[in-house]
Amino acid sequence: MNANGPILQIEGLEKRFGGLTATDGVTLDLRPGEIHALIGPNGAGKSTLINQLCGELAPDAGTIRLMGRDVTHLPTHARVALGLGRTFQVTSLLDDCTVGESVALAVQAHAGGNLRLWDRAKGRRVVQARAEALLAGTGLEDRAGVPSADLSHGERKQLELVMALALEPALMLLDEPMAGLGPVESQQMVTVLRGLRDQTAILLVEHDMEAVFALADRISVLVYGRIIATGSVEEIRDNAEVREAYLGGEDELC
Amino acid sequence: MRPFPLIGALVTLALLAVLPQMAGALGAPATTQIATRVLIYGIAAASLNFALGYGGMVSFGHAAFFGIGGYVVAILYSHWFADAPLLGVIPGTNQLLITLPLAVLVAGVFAALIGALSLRTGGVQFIMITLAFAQMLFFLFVSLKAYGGEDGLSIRRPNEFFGLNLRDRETMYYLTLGVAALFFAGLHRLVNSSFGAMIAGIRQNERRMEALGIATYRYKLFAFILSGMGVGLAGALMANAMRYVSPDMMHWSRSGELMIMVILGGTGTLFGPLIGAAVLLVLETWLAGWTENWNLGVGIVLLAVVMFSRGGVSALLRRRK
Amino acid sequence: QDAVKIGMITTLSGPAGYLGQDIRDAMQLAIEMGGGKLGGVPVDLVVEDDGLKPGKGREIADKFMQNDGIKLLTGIVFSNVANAVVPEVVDNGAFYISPNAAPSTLAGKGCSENYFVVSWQNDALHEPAGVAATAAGYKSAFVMAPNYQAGKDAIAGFKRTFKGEIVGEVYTPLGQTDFASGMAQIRAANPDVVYEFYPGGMGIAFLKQYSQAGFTGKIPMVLSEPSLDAVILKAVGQAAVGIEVTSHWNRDFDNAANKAFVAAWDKKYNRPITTYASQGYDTAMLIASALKEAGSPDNADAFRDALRKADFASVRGKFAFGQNQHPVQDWYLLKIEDVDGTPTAVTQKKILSDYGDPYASQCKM
Amino acid sequence: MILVLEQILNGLQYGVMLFLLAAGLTLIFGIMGVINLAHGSLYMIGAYAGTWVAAETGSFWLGLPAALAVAGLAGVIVEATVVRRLYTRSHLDQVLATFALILMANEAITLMFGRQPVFTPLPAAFSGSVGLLPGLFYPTYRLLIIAAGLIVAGGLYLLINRTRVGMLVRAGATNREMVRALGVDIRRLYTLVFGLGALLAGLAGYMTGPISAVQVGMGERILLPAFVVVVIGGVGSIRGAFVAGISLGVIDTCLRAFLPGMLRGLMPISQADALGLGISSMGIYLLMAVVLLVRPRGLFPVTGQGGF
Amino acid sequence: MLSVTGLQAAYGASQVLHDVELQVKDGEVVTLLGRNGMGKTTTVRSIMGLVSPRAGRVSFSGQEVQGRPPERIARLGIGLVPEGRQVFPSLTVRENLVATAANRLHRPDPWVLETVYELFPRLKERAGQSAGTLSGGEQQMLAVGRALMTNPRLLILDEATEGLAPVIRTEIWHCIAHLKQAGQSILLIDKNLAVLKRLADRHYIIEKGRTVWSGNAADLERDAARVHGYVGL
Ligand SMILES: Nc1ncnc2c1ncn2[C@@H]1O[C@H](COP(=O)(O)OP(=O)(O)OP(=O)(O)O)[C@@H](O)[C@H]1O
Ligand SMILES: Nc1ncnc2c1ncn2[C@@H]1O[C@H](COP(=O)(O)OP(=O)(O)OP(=O)(O)O)[C@@H](O)[C@H]1O
Ligand SMILES: [Mg+2]
Ligand SMILES: [Mg+2]
Repeated sequence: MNANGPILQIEGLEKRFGGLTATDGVTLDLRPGEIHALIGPNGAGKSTLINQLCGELAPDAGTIRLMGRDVTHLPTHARVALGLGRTFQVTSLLDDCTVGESVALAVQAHAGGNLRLWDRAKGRRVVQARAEALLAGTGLEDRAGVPSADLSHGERKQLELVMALALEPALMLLDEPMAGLGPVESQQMVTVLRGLRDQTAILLVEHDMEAVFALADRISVLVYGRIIATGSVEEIRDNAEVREAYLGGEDELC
Repeated sequence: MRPFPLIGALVTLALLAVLPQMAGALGAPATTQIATRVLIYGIAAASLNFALGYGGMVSFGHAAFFGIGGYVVAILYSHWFADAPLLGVIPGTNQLLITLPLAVLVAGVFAALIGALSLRTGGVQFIMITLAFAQMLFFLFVSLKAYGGEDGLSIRRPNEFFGLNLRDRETMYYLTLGVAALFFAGLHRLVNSSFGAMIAGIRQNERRMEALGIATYRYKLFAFILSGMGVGLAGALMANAMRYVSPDMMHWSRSGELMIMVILGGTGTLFGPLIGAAVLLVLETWLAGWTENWNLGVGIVLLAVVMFSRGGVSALLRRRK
Repeated sequence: QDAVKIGMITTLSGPAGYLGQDIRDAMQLAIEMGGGKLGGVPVDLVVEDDGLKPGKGREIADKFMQNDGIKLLTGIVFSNVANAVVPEVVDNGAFYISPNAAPSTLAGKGCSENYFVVSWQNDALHEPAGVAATAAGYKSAFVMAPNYQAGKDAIAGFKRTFKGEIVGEVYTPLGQTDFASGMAQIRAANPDVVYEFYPGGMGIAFLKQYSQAGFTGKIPMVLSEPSLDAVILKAVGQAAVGIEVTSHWNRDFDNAANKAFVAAWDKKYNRPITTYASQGYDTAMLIASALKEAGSPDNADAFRDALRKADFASVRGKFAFGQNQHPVQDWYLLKIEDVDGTPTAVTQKKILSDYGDPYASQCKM
Repeated sequence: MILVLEQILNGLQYGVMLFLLAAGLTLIFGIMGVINLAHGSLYMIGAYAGTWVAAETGSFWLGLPAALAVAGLAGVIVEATVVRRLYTRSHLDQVLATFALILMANEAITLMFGRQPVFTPLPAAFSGSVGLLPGLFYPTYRLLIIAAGLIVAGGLYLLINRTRVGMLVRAGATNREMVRALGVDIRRLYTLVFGLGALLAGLAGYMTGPISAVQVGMGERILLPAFVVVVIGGVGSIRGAFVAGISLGVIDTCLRAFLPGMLRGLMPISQADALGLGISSMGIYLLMAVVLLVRPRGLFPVTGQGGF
Repeated sequence: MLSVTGLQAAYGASQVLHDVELQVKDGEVVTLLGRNGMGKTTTVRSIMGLVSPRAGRVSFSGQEVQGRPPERIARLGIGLVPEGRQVFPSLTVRENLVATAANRLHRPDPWVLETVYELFPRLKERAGQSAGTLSGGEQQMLAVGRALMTNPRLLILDEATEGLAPVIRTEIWHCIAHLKQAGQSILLIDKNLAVLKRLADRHYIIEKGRTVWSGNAADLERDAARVHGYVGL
């Protein structure tokens, strides 16, 4: 693999649900370390695209390459092994586990040795230490003993991200990480994501434009399953088509 | 996962160790056999619980492995007794050290086959497809006239094990107790192992675990096989304790019974299933000796346990403390 | 004198519960008629339900023998329970006297000197039907049974003695009670006679559907006793008229013992009297004869010798044990006739005398 | 040819019976999220109640409303006293509780009616056979069962898919709390649905009375095939239960009737019989396994269903 | 119309609400602000009877409703758009809308299917699709439409604009402004303070389960520093 080659390459991806083309010939790439925002109206096919990238949905046509490897037909876990991490739009957590246990489990999943039948999972020092390190400094630090099911909406979002980060992914697919976060938490999240820039590339789906404009290196706009524009923050902000289809008036309520 | 209640387990073990003497002193020597049966069912139920409570795989077909474990012992015995090798090549045997591991192994093979197919489904469909495979095996054994069909197969002499007389009910009890102690220690390690942690995660949210890079199907299958092997072990012990096997061992209502024991005792707990087995068997024995409408009593007690406790008898016990 | 305890393991719950109930009630009746005694010895009948589970039966047997020190057991209805219980009982030196179940595994090489059967041997139960069908001159037969061991044994038994041609052989899944598909096959095969083995509720369903299909009175049936016992007959009613049944006992048998038994039963219980009940009663009478002689099963040798003699007045008339301690007895042909509006089994004639079973010769004692 | 037609009719009748039971199960099990093992007991209760009334009054037709009423009422009582508290509990708790109900129902029936099987008389008008085609005579009563089943199927389909009650029931299956927060008294609704399911079971139980025996334990025997139908059809789908019930009935009947004969053409008779027998007694399970392996969620999966 | 005083609530052993005070008058738009996990959603759930309050009073339309089952509270005229949408996944869009529709208060111009479709044309396009397969934003619209179809006196929106595209968000704000003009009382939970400031009549701030601040837009300006401390901005 070429060190500077794209980390993710999507070519001519298509997905149809009955008569509806949810993904319509999407071609897109992500460079290492880049934060690439994917925006678009509701129902444009963003989550559908993410689901195809991570292997939960099989595309009808097109190819997906991860670090140069064709992964179009690989199952989710195999893609994760290649360095893919994700969060879910509707949070998807381990409800009986505490925050600490959840993170430790994610760390362990990444660390391997998962088929050991005769050790003590809780006794794996390296795993526990890394889990603690991951939690340190996040808003969840003092919630480590709380069962995931008892978290508030915003906290669940944060936990999702921490679990994804535990995999040390080379590419992260984030589906609306800011949704449900308050202004303060949103700010924190922006800072966290910015800090990740060197470690991983990010495909960010988000409706919070403030965050998108603050973070994105490039933005692609998806409308009716099709990419109508890709460019820098300024280019997109000034794109008339995008404004009309997505951004609307500068101010939300005049 | 709570810490291993080591002291409690040791005390229980000590009590169990003197049970035959106490039973004799109290004039109820048959208690020893009931206890043997409780331990065997406890192993089976705890093993099912590994798939069901820890792994979230609600199998309604585990009696199949119970029956297979039993039939391995019985079939090997019958070939040894008749001095006619199985299929003309495999010699029969009555050595416990061979039959027990072999029963576990064969149960594992069947679990692998059934699991590999069944795990393609989930939820209620999984319950029903495991039931379906178990029923097919049930009908297979019902129609195997060579091995007694519906009427089953008697084992006039139990297996040999270091010159011990397993016909003797106390010897059989201690053997079972030993196996059970090892089994539960092993199970405890297993559920707290790295693999156990993965299985617990998969139970809670398979999609999430897949996104963490875990090939969940393989893990579930492996857990299902381990669980089937444990039940096979119990079946093999039962064949020796009862000196008899029949397709009844793999009837769907036996699967149901194992499940009831698990739920009654507490799903996802280490000793819950053992407690459940004890409660159910003792309750049945006690009520049946008391009234011929004992099923009514069993029904009422079971219903009361579900209605008034969450997490079965072991949850009730815990709350007491 | 202490009462001799008799342990009874039988099936009381589930669809087959009425079989165990009849056996138990008949034994209790016999004890009551003896004033709480059998053969002059006070007895205490302890009954437990095995729920048709072999494991449960074994558990009860253990409890009876070890906790209660019971030396004499009886009561089992089904072969699989018997297979699990009987070896354990006899290996412990206790006696087992069967009022019903008699699997072949325990009749031949697996026989035991402490194991007696009062009813019949499984195979011998069905052979008389074949004999009767042949004697009636039927040339072709259609046979049907549930798909399990007892069903296959029944068909095998019939086929062994039936000399005509089998034009159809159908096995249905155990427990199924819709026989429409079989009926269609019977219609297509158009046999001289139909033989089926469906005990209990299945039998009721079969005969009802047989009549609904329009076969009653057109295609005759020859059955063995379990497929048309008194309970089935009562439920099926007119639809059973004309059917022939082979049995070793019938309500109308003309001997003193039977008359006393029937009268006492009718007085006490408000329900039909089945062969199972007659077997239970005979079991009690056999025990009575042995107790009278030996006093208690504790005197094992004397008790066993007394049992072997079978010196009691059987409701069947004649009764004796063969080499393997299974009965050697006469078989009769009954016919269901409409007696004053009530379908009743009426004894026609004896078809087999001193009939034993094929396993006796394999039994070495 | 006639034989084939007759067997298909037989299959249809068996299938309709399965459907009547499966419909209630799938309503309760799929839509309300409750695994009700005691459904077979409601079937038995309906059969006993109807049979008793029919025997007392001598009229088959008076037994029918009695069967429906008693089974429905039993359903309502069971829901209000036991099942209602289990909606929020795990399926395993439901299994245990309804299993307990089976034990209790069986014993209660034994105490009330004794152990002897009882029998429902046929209505006089339906006791014979009719000629459908030259050479094809078919019991009228079985035709009645088929007709009753088809009518119930149609009615249920409309109820669930075309009415607001149906929508609410389905909505409540996935999110009870939200339905309540929108102002619907879902508890009463569920009690009614449970009662309806029970009533259908009672209908099935009473209808089988005249062709088979009414006895303790009759419920458990039919429970498994009914569950098989529910699962093959797709949990929660009335349409699925109908299609699966009918196809299972027909396929099962025809397999049993014709498979041994067909196999005899291919191999020695004894082998053919053994194989044919084996396959046909495993029949419904084999079918279910095959269907689930090809379509893991059944023939008509209900979308958005939470699963186990 | 709605008045909450001294409300306390807990999940099991952990108390989440300690002392919540809140009032919504007829025709008012009121917001509930606070950072993540402070108890906003729990407050709403307690009002609706989905969580039973430990102490305190909730009265609606002059009736005390605490401790009543949720359906009876809802029937008095509260329409809820819950956090996380919670549409009925196995029903179609149309069925979601009509299943619980009602006009219990006999409004002269009630919300009906057509008017909701007018408000969200996207829903009309998807009318026959099962709601579980809708995109996140479509589900959100559906949840709002569903609540409107019950024609409530008080509409409660818990993060109703979460996950919506800016254009749609704007639309929803317009819609809320429109509803407000029509005299609809609304209790709003949202993080978009800039809009709320202009839209709402009064604001409440919850901090760790207590109402710690309340006031109107002018108060908000005045106490900017304190408010900032509570909600961050
Ligand atoms: N399984 C499915 N069957 C039918 N249609 C589907 C399915 N999944 C998604 N869709 C449709 O595909 C379109 C794209 O959905 P998707 O969830 O990808 O949108 P999105 O861009 O993520 O929107 P949002 O920003 O609102 O989350 C939507 O119109 C949705 O209704
Ligand atoms: N079902 C539950 N069980 C236990 N604790 C819960 C539960 N739901 C919420 N909590 C806890 O109650 C507190 C308040 O939660 P709530 O959802 O009301 O907050 P919120 O203000 O709505 O937050 P957000 O803005 O993140 O939605 C949180 O600390 C949360 O962890
Ligand atoms: Mg989306
Ligand atoms: Mg909230």
